[in-house]
Amino acid sequence: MAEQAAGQEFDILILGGGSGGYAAALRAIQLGKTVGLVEKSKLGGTCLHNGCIPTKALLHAAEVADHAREGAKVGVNVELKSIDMVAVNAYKDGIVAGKYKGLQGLIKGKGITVIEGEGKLTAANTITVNGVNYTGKNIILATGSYSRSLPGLEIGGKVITSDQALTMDYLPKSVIVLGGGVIGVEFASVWKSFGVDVTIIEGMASLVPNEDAAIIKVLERTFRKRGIKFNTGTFFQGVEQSADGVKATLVDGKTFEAELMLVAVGRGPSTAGLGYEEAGVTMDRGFVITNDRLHTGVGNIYAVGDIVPGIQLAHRGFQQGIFVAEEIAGLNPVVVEDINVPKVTYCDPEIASVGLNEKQAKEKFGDENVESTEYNLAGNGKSAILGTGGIIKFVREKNGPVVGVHMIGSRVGEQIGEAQLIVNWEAYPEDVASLIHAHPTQNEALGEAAMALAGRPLHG
Amino acid sequence: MAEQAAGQEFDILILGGGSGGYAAALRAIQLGKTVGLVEKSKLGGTCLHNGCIPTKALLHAAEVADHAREGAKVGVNVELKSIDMVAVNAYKDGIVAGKYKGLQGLIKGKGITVIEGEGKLTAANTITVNGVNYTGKNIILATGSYSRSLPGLEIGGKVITSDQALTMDYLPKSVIVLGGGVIGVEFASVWKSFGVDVTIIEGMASLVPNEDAAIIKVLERTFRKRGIKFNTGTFFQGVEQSADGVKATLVDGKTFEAELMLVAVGRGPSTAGLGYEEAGVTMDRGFVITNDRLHTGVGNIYAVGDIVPGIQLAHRGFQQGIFVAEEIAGLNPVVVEDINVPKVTYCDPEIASVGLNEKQAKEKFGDENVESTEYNLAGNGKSAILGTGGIIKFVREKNGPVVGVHMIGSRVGEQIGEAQLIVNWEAYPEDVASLIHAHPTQNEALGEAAMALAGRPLHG
Amino acid sequence: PVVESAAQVQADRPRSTPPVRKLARDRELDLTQIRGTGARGLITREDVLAFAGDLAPV
Ligand SMILES: Cc1cc2nc3c(=O)[nH]c(=O)nc-3n(C[C@H](O)[C@H](O)[C@H](O)COP(=O)(O)OP(=O)(O)OC[C@H]3O[C@@H](n4cnc5c(N)ncnc54)[C@H](O)[C@@H]3O)c2cc1C
Ligand SMILES: Cc1cc2nc3c(=O)[nH]c(=O)nc-3n(C[C@H](O)[C@H](O)[C@H](O)COP(=O)(O)OP(=O)(O)OC[C@H]3O[C@@H](n4cnc5c(N)ncnc54)[C@H](O)[C@@H]3O)c2cc1C
Repeated sequence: MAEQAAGQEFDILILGGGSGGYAAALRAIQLGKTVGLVEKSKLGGTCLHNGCIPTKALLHAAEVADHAREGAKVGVNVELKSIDMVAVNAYKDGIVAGKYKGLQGLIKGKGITVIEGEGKLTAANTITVNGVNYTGKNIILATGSYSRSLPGLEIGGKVITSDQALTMDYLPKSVIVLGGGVIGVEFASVWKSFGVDVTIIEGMASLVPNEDAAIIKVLERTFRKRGIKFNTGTFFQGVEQSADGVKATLVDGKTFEAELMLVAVGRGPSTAGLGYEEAGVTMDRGFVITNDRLHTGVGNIYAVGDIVPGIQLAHRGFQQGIFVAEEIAGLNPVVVEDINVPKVTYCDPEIASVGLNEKQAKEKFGDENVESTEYNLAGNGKSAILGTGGIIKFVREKNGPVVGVHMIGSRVGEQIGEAQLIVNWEAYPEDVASLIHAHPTQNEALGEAAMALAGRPLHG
Repeated sequence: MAEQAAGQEFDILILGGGSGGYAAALRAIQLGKTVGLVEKSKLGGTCLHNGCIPTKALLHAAEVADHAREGAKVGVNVELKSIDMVAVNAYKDGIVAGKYKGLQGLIKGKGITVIEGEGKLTAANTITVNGVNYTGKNIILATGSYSRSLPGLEIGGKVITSDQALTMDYLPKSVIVLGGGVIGVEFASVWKSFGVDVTIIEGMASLVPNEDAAIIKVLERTFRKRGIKFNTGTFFQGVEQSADGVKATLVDGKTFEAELMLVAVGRGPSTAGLGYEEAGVTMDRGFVITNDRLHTGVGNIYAVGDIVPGIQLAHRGFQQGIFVAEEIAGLNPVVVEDINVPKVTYCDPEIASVGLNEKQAKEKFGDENVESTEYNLAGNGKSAILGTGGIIKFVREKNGPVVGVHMIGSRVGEQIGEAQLIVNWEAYPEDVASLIHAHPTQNEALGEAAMALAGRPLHG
Repeated sequence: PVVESAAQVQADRPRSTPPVRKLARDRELDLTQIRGTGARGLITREDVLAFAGDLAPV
């Protein structure tokens, strides 16, 4: 092997400039460390360029379309003429470009050294980029994830992933969405709002199978009402492409036809060929295995974000990045367990949850030691005004704190802040019930749920 | 005076079935008390029939109109054809009717005795309704408020209050809104969204003068951008009506003309002629004076809601009603000070605040003992997607807890839940900063503000 | 920017979660007099209730 040119040395050298990597970089610089950040594509990673941000722009355009469609109901005479996907994309790309510019300015302004190019871990303290060896007293692996497919299912032509779906400049007549998880239901929701005929295929027993059973019920009922079709409980077998579109077959022989198929079966870790295993890092099906303080067990190598097994969310990446920077600086930060990370799914109706669902709580505390309450948004004035149904569900340990909050309904994603404080601070329903919430908000539904669980519902 | 027929006796007899009165009734029944509730008009009071609920329905229709107007920006080609006020009212009235039906069912189902008719306090334990004397071991006065006017300013014709504004079946070309407080800015916002030319006249130095200075600045700037005109700092002198409309004159001689004038200068207590003074209750400019536990000092008479000096909000009424029911039942409930009651103004942009503003905090703790931070929503992805600016401002006691949260921006009213827990639970910025918020939400702006105030901004 | 260490931050404020601090305040208890038995000396709800019980036996 040829000699490599010697590059800079840093206190912290980070491989990957997505949510996890750049948050680590920003926190490390604040703590007075020198930081090198290796990025082969664009700072901001999946979340900014192909994930959170562009999808939420589409979802807002979808909301505007739905408002137009339902305007007459509230006395606003509106005609929805068309969805102009070129303009939708221009709007979406404008949002991404604005955030990207801001992030670049921030990263550079703080004095973080950005090293452009594809990096590879070549020793426990070395990352090689374009033939140059950069060293770090500490290394953070943050190479993120990519859209997975199923064995034998090839992406291409009319079989696409979210990456292609985000750049499409036309609307198909019909789509099969393979996978009823977060990404699948979000795209299904957008397309339906844009007038596309949508069918979701999910092998598990229900859509969003990780959510609380009560939430799943409402989502499925509402999707049905919206005309979003779905087939759950039977696994996918294969797909054929023809000039007209795609034909998907399930293991039970059932078939579905559409113009396109979106594969949304999860995200795999981007770790292949990056030298992790060679450096002695423990891997499991491509994921990097760490201890609960995100250390890999090799040298001073840490890992954060989607390559660490657990829920793949941008803010979990932020949190892990900050955590590792503080850990390296000796601040001994507190571990936040995945279960207490807030989760939002931005389809309509939105889903938001934090903490244990009822089933998980019963497994942990025993059936007889768990209490829960469901407040129906039918009783909530602001939700009636918005025309949304849904529920707010609180789960508590009997005579103990609230251990989970689960919500569904238009816009309830924004309620996750209060829910998260309640669960993370181990508040009792009584603590929340004693504070009256503002009227008329959707937020007051949380107050009603807390009052009900504390044994004194106001409107119930 | 003729003998009065003797009616029932109750543990608790309540005069007025608005927010304060009915909340007291519901809580009292839960606590095993017998309850009589006297109402001369409709259960639910101002909030349900002429206040919170109908105005928020209008504001949602306004939002739908704004979305239509701005649809092209997000790629949704929409034509806003007209606002059909008859249909808007049908929608609004449908929401009110639904909530009203629910409330009536709830009140009756729980076994609360509703006494229909106008009541008068005729002894310390007696309310007389249609010639019948009802007695209560405890009495709660909850007769609410009405739209005030100014001395010499007569309501009628083209000079209206919110009561008439809520039943109008047409849109005026132009409106003068007298008063830039909560109700004034909400109607101004609705009318502007419906295409009406709006001018607000406010005698104080600014719109929403009770809010934090930073919030006021953003509101005024945004209203200006929306084309809502306003004249602040000069008092109103008088108004003339003609066939064409109204002409308002300020004390400096400036005049404004429009088709209509809405008088929104505050709400006065509905207490005249109800026998309160005769019973010995202390009154001040029509308000009922109580101690901090809402007792009037006479017999077992309490007062709740808008007749008690302080912020006139429905949920403060709820809270006071619940408080008094619990007080009577001997539960010794904790007093929630007005300052810690959450406040939301539902114009666009929305304003939400709880706790002390910066000026109040400095008066309380001294200038050098207060720290604050403003997080600009320009940095918040979801707000960019929604196309809203605004700020999230946290005020803390130096090295101490957060004592106030002040927010402005579309939809930020729903953030008040988290803000309220932070302020009421006296959380430190560090307590909040250690919990990462969900991305991409508007809610994460609260996390960023907390991180900044804790000395470690994530994106800043 | 001045960065406080976690230890400094924690020394500055009572060692408990916000709702527990509020509980203590509602009962007019001084947190600095309550011994924490939670993780890293955190004052728990039980600590507050036990302390309250000592002061005012039910
Ligand atoms: C469609 C979609 C919607 C989503 N919506 C949400 C949402 O609403 N909320 C949410 O919280 N999460 C959402 N996510 C998930 C979120 O995007 C991820 O959890 C997050 O991006 C993970 O951050 P990361 O830093 O681990 O990885 P990434 O963001 O994937 O970043 C990894 C970075 O490393 C770079 N890199 C990789 N290998 C190398 C190399 N060898 N050399 C140099 N650079 C390299 C990549 O170019 C990339 O920039 C969504 C994801 C998708 C796909
Ligand atoms: C346009 C407008 C918008 C508003 N928006 C909001 C908002 O968004 N959020 C918010 O929190 N607050 C809002 N408010 C304020 C809110 O409506 C009041 O704070 C709340 O209604 C006060 O409750 P209350 O029980 O004290 O009085 P009220 O709701 O006024 O109820 C009093 C009741 O007593 C009855 N009554 C009076 N005298 C007698 C008598 N002699 N005999 C029998 N019955 C009697 C009345 O008929 C009435 O039903 C708004 C008010 C207005 C006008």
